[in-house]
Amino acid sequence: MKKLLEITLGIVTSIGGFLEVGSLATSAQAGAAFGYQLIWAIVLGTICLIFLVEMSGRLAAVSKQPLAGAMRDRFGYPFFLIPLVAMSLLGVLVLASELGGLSLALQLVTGASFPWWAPLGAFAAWLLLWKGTFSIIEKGASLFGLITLVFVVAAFRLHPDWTRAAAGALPSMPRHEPMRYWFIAVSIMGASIAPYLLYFYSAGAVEDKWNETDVPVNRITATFGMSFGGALSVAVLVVAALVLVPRGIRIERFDQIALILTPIMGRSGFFLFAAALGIACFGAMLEIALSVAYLVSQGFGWKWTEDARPRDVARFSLVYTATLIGGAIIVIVGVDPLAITLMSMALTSALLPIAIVPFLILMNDPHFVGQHRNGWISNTVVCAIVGLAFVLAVVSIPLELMGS
Amino acid sequence: MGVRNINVELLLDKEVKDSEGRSAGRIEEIRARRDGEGIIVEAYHLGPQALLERLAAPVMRLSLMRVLGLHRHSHSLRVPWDQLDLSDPERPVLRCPREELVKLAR
Amino acid sequence: MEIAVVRDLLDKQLIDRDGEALGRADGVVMAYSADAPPRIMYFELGAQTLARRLPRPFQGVLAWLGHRLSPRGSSPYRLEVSRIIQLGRTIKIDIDGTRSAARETERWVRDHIIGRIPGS
Amino acid sequence: MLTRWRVSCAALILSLVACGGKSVAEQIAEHDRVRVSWEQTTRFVGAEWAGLAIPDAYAARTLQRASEELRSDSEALTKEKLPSGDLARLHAALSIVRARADSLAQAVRARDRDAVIRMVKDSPRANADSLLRQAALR
Repeated sequence: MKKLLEITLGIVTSIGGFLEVGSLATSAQAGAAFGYQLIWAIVLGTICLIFLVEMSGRLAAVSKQPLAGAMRDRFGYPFFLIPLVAMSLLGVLVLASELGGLSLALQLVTGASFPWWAPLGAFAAWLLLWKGTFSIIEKGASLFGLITLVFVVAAFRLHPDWTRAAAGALPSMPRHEPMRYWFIAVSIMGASIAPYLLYFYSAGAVEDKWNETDVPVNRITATFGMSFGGALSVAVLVVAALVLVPRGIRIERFDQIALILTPIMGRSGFFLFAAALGIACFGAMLEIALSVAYLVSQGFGWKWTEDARPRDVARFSLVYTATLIGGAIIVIVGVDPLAITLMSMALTSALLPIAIVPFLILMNDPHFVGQHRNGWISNTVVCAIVGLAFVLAVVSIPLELMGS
Repeated sequence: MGVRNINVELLLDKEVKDSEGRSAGRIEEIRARRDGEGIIVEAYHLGPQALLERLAAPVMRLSLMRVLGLHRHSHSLRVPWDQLDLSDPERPVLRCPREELVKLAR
Repeated sequence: MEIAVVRDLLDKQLIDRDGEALGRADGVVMAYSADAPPRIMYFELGAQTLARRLPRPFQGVLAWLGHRLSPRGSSPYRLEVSRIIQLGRTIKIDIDGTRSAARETERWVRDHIIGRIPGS
Repeated sequence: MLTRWRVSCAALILSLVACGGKSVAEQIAEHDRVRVSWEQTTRFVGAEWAGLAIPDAYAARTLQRASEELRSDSEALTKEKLPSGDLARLHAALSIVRARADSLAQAVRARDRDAVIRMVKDSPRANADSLLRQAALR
């Protein structure tokens, strides 16, 4: 009974925490531009994420080591520096796009176009990290995050043609605008396979003191939680397809996405969208700032935990503070939020091998995970999807930059 | 000759020449034994040579062997502590020809 | 007991006798002489030790950064391996970490930055 | 072996670059898509505002954004090498849509619901059927 509750809670947490500005914007854009045709990118990304999340939980449960610490242990400092630098910079960039989403949500709700939303949002996130504990942040963000289920409700109310949607789950060649098609596909995969989630998840497992008995529970919660989470992204794509395609509206700017729920739910749809966007982005900001702090602190062997007073983990607190400031500066400088979101998601895809290949080697090393090593299925699936995302990213990012 | 301190981490991936000036491999692990409170070095393990060197960037090369776990495979040589001359840590030299070393089986 | 220095000592998490983090084994120092087996003497921690492990072009930049950012300059801090209490996933050292120089940067950040922010 | 690898790399890059340059037809199609997208966005915003589904501030700002985007697209147009006939057609179409966006924005700011409803009714509707078919939704 207790196990069942634990599993349910784990799944609910993953669902509530799944959607963030990256998956929301990329799915909506895919739906508006290509109908159901890009559902396969969400499916592939989610499958890969299921394996990776399961792996990072298993690593933490078996070796009592979070991912970042294990990487430094296994590969040594010089090599560790590569994923450290790449993932920290990427973290700041992704955080900026979440902050952009949060600012937009605040602007939608209040009607005020206010340049100070970004620093205010960053400050609110910082305050929660400063005062909160790990479980408050994790549980709170995902509980409020359940509001994103509104997209599933909306998708069902539109009565989509599910057989056509299912056909979109199979990869196909673009019928028009090939460059845009592949670039959005790459961004979707980057948004789904968010590497920062892995540092967050494994550090959380260590904070919650998992052990080997948690391995089966972890497997179930990762599988179902991430699958349902992926279904949320699919719901966003379906709603965007059915609302925007018949009108010929493409998503050029963030503001346009705000309209996707109003034909279904009227005025409350507008505010539900804003609330879902704001909460999802805010939760993701907390997770990203913590992930960067975990990555750096564990890599350098500093004391780290979200459950102590900031002065007792001074350097850890310094890192998340700096990450939030960095993200806020990017938003204040005034880069277009949609552009930065798409670009940071595509960049994530391009940088995936740096984070994932060492992780895979770790998960095959009996010295770390003993008998809980990866099977050939997880190795093959993760390699194939990460490889595909990488190749598509390397090809499509330069083309997108040249084209725009 | 006196005692000098050597940073082990800087020996890693240094190329070792044998007594006849030929390359014998790169230092990739140091085997030691706990002896009371002290830790005493028994042997150095040399890994395979320069396979991927030209392909990878310098940072990559530093730890590529560790990353790929190549040192687990054959072609590794075991050098007893008294056969490696570290009087110049930048240029480690074997006191014997490389044929006299034992191949590590794995 | 067999020890693989790179696998079991280098880059490992060091903790004090209360289990609190001290840092990582950024370097390992051995005493070498021509006629006796070399002995592993110290763990080395610090920005300078880390900087030296990088390819040359990066070394200068990092050493400078470490020098500017670290309150003690960049001279490395050493912990004797004879004080190891426990060897494993982490390495436990028999010292009192609260006053150890290994945590000097942590204390500096606490006293000069984090501690000055209200609510810390 | 190595040369063959290089040749195929070069071929791949060449074909990518070739794909990267857009043909005239593609350029025109892209401008048409952008214009239609913003035209329909203004129509959508107008209709939803008239139906009380979205707040005034959001509606006004999005209409203004539409006008700005249309202007920047027509600026981009002047820098491109297109046949003069197409250029003139695209410019004319853009300025019509932009004028409509501006008057919609004005009506929204004036809270003139009747005017907005009238303008939405007068503005062309997207050909939903062909769009849906194109996106394989129907």
